[in-house]
Amino acid sequence: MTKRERVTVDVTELPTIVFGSRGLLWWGTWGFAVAEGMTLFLSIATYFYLRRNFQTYPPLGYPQPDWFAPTIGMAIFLATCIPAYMLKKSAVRLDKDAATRWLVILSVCALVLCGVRTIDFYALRVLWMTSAYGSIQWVLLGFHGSLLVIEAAEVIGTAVLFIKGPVLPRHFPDACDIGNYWYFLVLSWLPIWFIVYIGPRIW
Amino acid sequence: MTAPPLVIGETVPVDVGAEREQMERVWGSKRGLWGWITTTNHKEIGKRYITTAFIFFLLGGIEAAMMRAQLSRPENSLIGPDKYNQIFTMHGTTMMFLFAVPIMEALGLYFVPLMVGTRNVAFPRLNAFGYWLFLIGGSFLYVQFFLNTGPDVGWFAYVPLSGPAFGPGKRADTWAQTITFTEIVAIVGAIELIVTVFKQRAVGMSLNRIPIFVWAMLVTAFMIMFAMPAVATASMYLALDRLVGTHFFNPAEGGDVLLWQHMFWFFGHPEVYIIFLPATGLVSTMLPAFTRRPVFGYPAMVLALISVAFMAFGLWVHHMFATGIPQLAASFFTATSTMIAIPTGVQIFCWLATIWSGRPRFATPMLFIMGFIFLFVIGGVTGVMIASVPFDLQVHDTFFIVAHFHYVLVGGAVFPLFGAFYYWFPKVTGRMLSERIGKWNFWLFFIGMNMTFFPMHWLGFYGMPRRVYTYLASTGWGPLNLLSSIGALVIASSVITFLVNVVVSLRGGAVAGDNPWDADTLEWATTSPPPPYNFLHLPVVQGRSALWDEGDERQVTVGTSTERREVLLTTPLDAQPDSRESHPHDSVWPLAMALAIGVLFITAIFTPLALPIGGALALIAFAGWAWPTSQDVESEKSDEKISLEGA
Amino acid sequence: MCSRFAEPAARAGIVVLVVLALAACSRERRTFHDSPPAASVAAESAKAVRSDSGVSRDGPYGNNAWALSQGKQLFSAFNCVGCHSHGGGGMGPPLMDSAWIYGFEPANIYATIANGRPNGMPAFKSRITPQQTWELVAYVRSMSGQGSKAARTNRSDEMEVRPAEAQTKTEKPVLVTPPPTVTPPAQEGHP
Amino acid sequence: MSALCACALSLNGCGLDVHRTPAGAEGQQPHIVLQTALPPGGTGAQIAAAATAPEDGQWIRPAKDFASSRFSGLNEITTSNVAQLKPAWTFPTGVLRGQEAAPIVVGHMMYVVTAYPNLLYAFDLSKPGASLKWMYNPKPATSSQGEACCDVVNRGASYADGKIIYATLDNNVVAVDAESGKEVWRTKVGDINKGETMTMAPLIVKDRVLVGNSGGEMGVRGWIKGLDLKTGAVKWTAMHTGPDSVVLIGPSFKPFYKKDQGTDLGVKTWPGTTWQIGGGGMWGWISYDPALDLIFYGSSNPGPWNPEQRPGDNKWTSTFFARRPETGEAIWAYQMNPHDLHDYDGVNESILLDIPWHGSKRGILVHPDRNGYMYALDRATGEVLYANPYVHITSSDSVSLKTGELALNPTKEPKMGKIVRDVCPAAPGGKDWQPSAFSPRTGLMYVPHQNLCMDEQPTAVSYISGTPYVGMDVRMKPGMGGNRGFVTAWNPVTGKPVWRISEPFPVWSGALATAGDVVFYGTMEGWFKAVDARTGAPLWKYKTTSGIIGQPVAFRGPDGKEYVAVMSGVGGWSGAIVAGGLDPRDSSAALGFVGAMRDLPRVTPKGGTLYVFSLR
Repeated sequence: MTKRERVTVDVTELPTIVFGSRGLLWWGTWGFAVAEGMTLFLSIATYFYLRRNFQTYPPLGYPQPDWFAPTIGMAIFLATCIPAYMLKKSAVRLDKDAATRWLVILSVCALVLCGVRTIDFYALRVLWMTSAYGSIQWVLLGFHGSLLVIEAAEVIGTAVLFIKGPVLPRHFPDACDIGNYWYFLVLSWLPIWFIVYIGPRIW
Repeated sequence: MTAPPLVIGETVPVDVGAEREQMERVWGSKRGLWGWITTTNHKEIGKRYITTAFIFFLLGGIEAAMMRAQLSRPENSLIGPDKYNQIFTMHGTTMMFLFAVPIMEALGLYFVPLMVGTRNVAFPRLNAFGYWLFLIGGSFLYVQFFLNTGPDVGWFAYVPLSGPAFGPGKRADTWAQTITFTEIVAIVGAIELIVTVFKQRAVGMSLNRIPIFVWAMLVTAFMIMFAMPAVATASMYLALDRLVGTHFFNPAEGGDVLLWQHMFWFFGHPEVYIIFLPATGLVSTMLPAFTRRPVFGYPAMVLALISVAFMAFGLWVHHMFATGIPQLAASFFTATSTMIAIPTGVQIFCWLATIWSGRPRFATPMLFIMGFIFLFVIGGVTGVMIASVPFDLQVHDTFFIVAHFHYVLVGGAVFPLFGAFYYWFPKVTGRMLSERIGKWNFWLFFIGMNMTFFPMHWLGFYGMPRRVYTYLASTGWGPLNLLSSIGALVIASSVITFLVNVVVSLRGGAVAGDNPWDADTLEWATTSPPPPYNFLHLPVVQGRSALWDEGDERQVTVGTSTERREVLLTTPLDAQPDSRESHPHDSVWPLAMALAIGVLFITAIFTPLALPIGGALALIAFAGWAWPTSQDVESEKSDEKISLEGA
Repeated sequence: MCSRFAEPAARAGIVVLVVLALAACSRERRTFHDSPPAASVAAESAKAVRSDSGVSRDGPYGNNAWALSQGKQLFSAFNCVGCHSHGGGGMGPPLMDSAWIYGFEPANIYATIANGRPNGMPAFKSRITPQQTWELVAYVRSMSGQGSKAARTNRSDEMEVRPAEAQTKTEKPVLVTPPPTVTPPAQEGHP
Repeated sequence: MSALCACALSLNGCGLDVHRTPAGAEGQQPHIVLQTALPPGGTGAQIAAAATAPEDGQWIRPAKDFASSRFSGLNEITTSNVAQLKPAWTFPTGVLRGQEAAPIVVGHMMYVVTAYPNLLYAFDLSKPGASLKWMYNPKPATSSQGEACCDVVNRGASYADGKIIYATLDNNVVAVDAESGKEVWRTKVGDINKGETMTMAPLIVKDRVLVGNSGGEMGVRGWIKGLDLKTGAVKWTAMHTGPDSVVLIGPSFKPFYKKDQGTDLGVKTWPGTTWQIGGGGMWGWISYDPALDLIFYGSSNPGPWNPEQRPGDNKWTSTFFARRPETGEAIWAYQMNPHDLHDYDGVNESILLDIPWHGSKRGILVHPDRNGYMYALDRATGEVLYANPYVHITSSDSVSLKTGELALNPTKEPKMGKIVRDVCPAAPGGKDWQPSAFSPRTGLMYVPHQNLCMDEQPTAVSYISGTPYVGMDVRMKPGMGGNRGFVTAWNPVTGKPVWRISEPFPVWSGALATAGDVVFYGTMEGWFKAVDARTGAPLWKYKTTSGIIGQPVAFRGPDGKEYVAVMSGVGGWSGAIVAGGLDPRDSSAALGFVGAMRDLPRVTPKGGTLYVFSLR
């Protein structure tokens, strides 16, 4: 520690709350989304890999999955992008009341979607231990379902924090990133919904 | 007491004691056990990580020694077949999942923040959580091993051997859950590294200026993000097959055993490079210090790293040549397997050029680098040989393969790692390792290594299969095996020499000072060992060799808070200052979360109740982790830039 | 720093480890050596009685995963499957259910396999070694959920014809009388 | 949403394998599909003239006559009055296993053989309530129960020469004096320690008692024997595998098709000595044409089921034979299922008919085979006139009339390490043992049969004497349409079905046609049904105490009235789940039949009661 130091940069005036890719959490969120997305991608790859082992899909003796309720669920899922978008907007405005409101709405949506997911499982009309067809159907649903449940816990927890707890400035970028992650959740559901419920009718 | 604010252009006064004290207060951890379990300091955790991984290296080494003891003569009855199965599986699993990948990430988590000139990794609590989970996962494997429930299905756990029908009991479950632990650990580590490298670099350290080790860790982290999910998914399928009766690997019900091999090697081959790339990064970063010149061909090196990373995902099938894949696919994967020698060769020639054009100084780290180049080239050449299908079919599952990948992994990763131990030991502990013992260490290792593994090439040609616990005298494999076992003894003595060196040097080694090797990277710009906040004033970087390019004066930044933990965020490409972000305090919740997840994974082997119980525990830990403490509220108040009603 | 609580903690830890080790031992032990067939059934059964009173009431291998998997292979290799199917029965009675005709204790089942039974069960003692017989006993009992669940498998690498052993309900064994020899009943005429 | 809820409920309600079990069998009503119109005068087919029996009100052999028509000339019970049919008397036999036997009526006596222990009851029909006159117990070895593949059934006795003759499970052929119930002779013809059992009903032709063995699942070697009616001595034995000398193939053997020609095919078409344990028993029905002096029957499946362990044609299993009853000499043979892949035994009945064929009269036999084709063969030569599917078939594509060869579907061939799915018909075939009836009044055959498919997986199996030799895991399931049984009215002239009744369960009972244009059959739920012989319209049904898998017969009582008798008592292969108390969770149980019959225990208990019906 002998070297002379000269100050050439002063960062005092830099903001301490930033949104989007300027903040750390945005990167972390998408980091996890990429890893989880890779897992989903590989599960989907597994689906098509195993598909080759069956002459017909679903295999003979298995009923088609019900598509009606899951498709409605998918529509609800898409619709929840609106509260997620509104949450992001209000968080960027640092509007605590609005953010709280949208967090509560998103919490309700998350709970509803958890319920919808239960129906989705019934709509498969197959159990995981009957054949590889059932196994991959359940895993695709279950894997995305576990992401949904974890995210639901996060949304609800954040909502509780916004209602009850000490809300700190850094919670606004957090809330914003919840919205980002929600987009990932919805986006990743689309291919899964398609190959699980619509796919067996096509291939 | 805060120091008077510095302004641009001012020279920092020599007496910064008060400022140091203040920073120590803000960034330091509590003393005692509580401080130890709650700390989120990347160096504390990195040290632990390295030590824990090294202990696993020793355990794996003991297992290797046991195998060599058993194989030292024909029809030896030292270890029975059942135990032998567990031991070779434990050896492979330990070395790959509990030593090689973690220790590389651990080095990254320790040194990357220092090398890029920041105060901590991006998500310090996640970092602590990662370590605890690693410790729990590794301990779980060994507790199970001592309970006779160690995995016995090989480190790549091929189905159907590892499946529910032929892998009775809980042994393969132990393997599958260990994998689940380690892949989570690896992925969180990778995310921390990526974000740290992209967002927390020192001002002026644009992407084309970061040390090659940091490049290597960045590339590795990306590889982890794409490779680890494959083994995670596969081990999840395996666990589901074993625990709830899914049919992923049951051909009778539409499953497929090759699915396992594809998914495992889609991870498994990149895994080799996940271990090897950081090692090359270590070499490229150490080399300038011992050749007195910047590494030759920086852009070529970086491009080689990146192209290896891409190609690593395109050659997994060469592990599966014996499965009867279509000829066209075999040809393709032969081509890619041969092709990856090109970027690897580029790196080797860059190193040679660096040494050739520099003024080499053969200190112990340099010896290990030279050893690395020699051994890795041998391993690389045999690698190109087995990339060819007919040759591979001949030596598949023989000791030739064992020889090949030990040359690659021991030569390619362990040698640089030992060099790195000698090189960075002074930075971490403040004391130099003994050079005299170090030379013993190196030569014993080098000789032992060749003695152990070179004969295995011949054993492979003679047809000795892997994973047999004994062989008949009439095979004639006895003498070479004995030679190999003696070599293992030499390696063991080398590792003991290293341990002696560590113990001796920790007590009475030469005091290192900030920069004993006169090296060029930023970690040498701070004290040895570094303070909890790493740098009193965050450095500003002028060139690729930060310390060599700065001249007499070091340029620094001011303006990050001294009242609370705060890191400076810069732009991802050019590293221009962008924002200041508050940094979390120490917390016990990462440990609690790791315990909850540990309970979840371990009990999942025995009962589906694990899900609700572990889930509830994890939820509690999650709430504790995220809920702001009074300390958080306090430190946030010191930030006057923003208020809730603001905007 | 922590010597005050280290000792009781260590002691508790040792107890836990010992318990775990015992559980894991009986589940994971693997016995490869074997003695030839036709050892005395009485002596072997006596061993079971000993093990009943001593180590485990599930017989020597009732909690042993390896033995169960071996037993399962033997169950096919010795054509048990032909009569008893995969536990559901056929020519022979089902083995997944709670009903036992000739006794459900390990020693009873050993005797059944070794000596045969009058209603069609052949004697296997000249073909199957005592250890293999015990492995079969363990597997047969596991079919109705007897013995350690942790030692049983969750599926086979075969066509899924029934819930796997680990997913089978644990039945409470009951003794039933063998099918009675028929005596002609009195005629019930309808006018 | 309601569909969703229903789905959820069904998933909750049925547990593990809900998707493989047909829904609500009990609620499903049989329905009739009229396929082609029946000419008012009938199809023109007639019972082979020489093989008919004059209607004397008796029923002295299970199939009524040598042509196996199961046609009763009694016409008191008609389509218009059958609805008044009531039980006249019943008799619980005390044996609660599958009752497949036909009651035998000789004069004023009725004789009934039960399942193991093969009791023989004799009733005096002239006494009020048909009192039990005597009971004969052959005391078969108890261990024989463990050797019978598919329940311990017995298919009945035959009467000749003052004796009631039948086979016991432990391979004894017994002759009992019809008056006194005393054993006249007893001949042991097989060995249970080799897995042999006997379940078939003997056919008595002239002074020969023709019997065969069961045990295709136990690695037996199949045979048919001719015993002396007077003494029980074995006069000839024809093996179904082995060299020509023991198959009784001699110079007069003239198979119609090239594929069945050659010497010692019973050895050459097997690997090594596996023909010695190659199955090919004979446990079904024999017909006899006095005009040609030929008996006709089929041999059973080769063993083991796993076809990879016996490459080759596996002659003479699953083969139709014509032999001389006196000497056993083979006259012609036609192998329906060379290298049988799916347990397609050839033992089903053949009905001897004379039909108009391309403008002239042709003497044929009609044989509904397990493989799903209805074969019409020329009785004299063995030429296939047609072979048309009577159920949904996926295991093969067609039968060549030119070469007689069965064109197999290669995707349904069992291979080790593979599972073959959706093989139709399943192992019990399009039709199993349950015999059809023929009415000369309509010219139609009434075929009770099943509609099942299966998944199968071969496994390596080694031969252990006296234990099963199967090597196949099987899981059966309902076939196309979801119902598991049919009664099909078949036009033997055109080779087409006329009408078809769907039943939820396999129709495992025999059929009976009467001159009152009523067809009787029983169902596994326990209904005894009468339908219109021309249209299949349901006329009457009666619920017995257990599922019916027996053979209904009609006779004239000493009081001159027409009676219809049938045994009720579920069992057999299809009913083994109830008779053997098998576990419905294992769909491979009973060689895979349990997979398709899980709901049967909810529908019927065990039973063993003789029912006799009459108008009153």
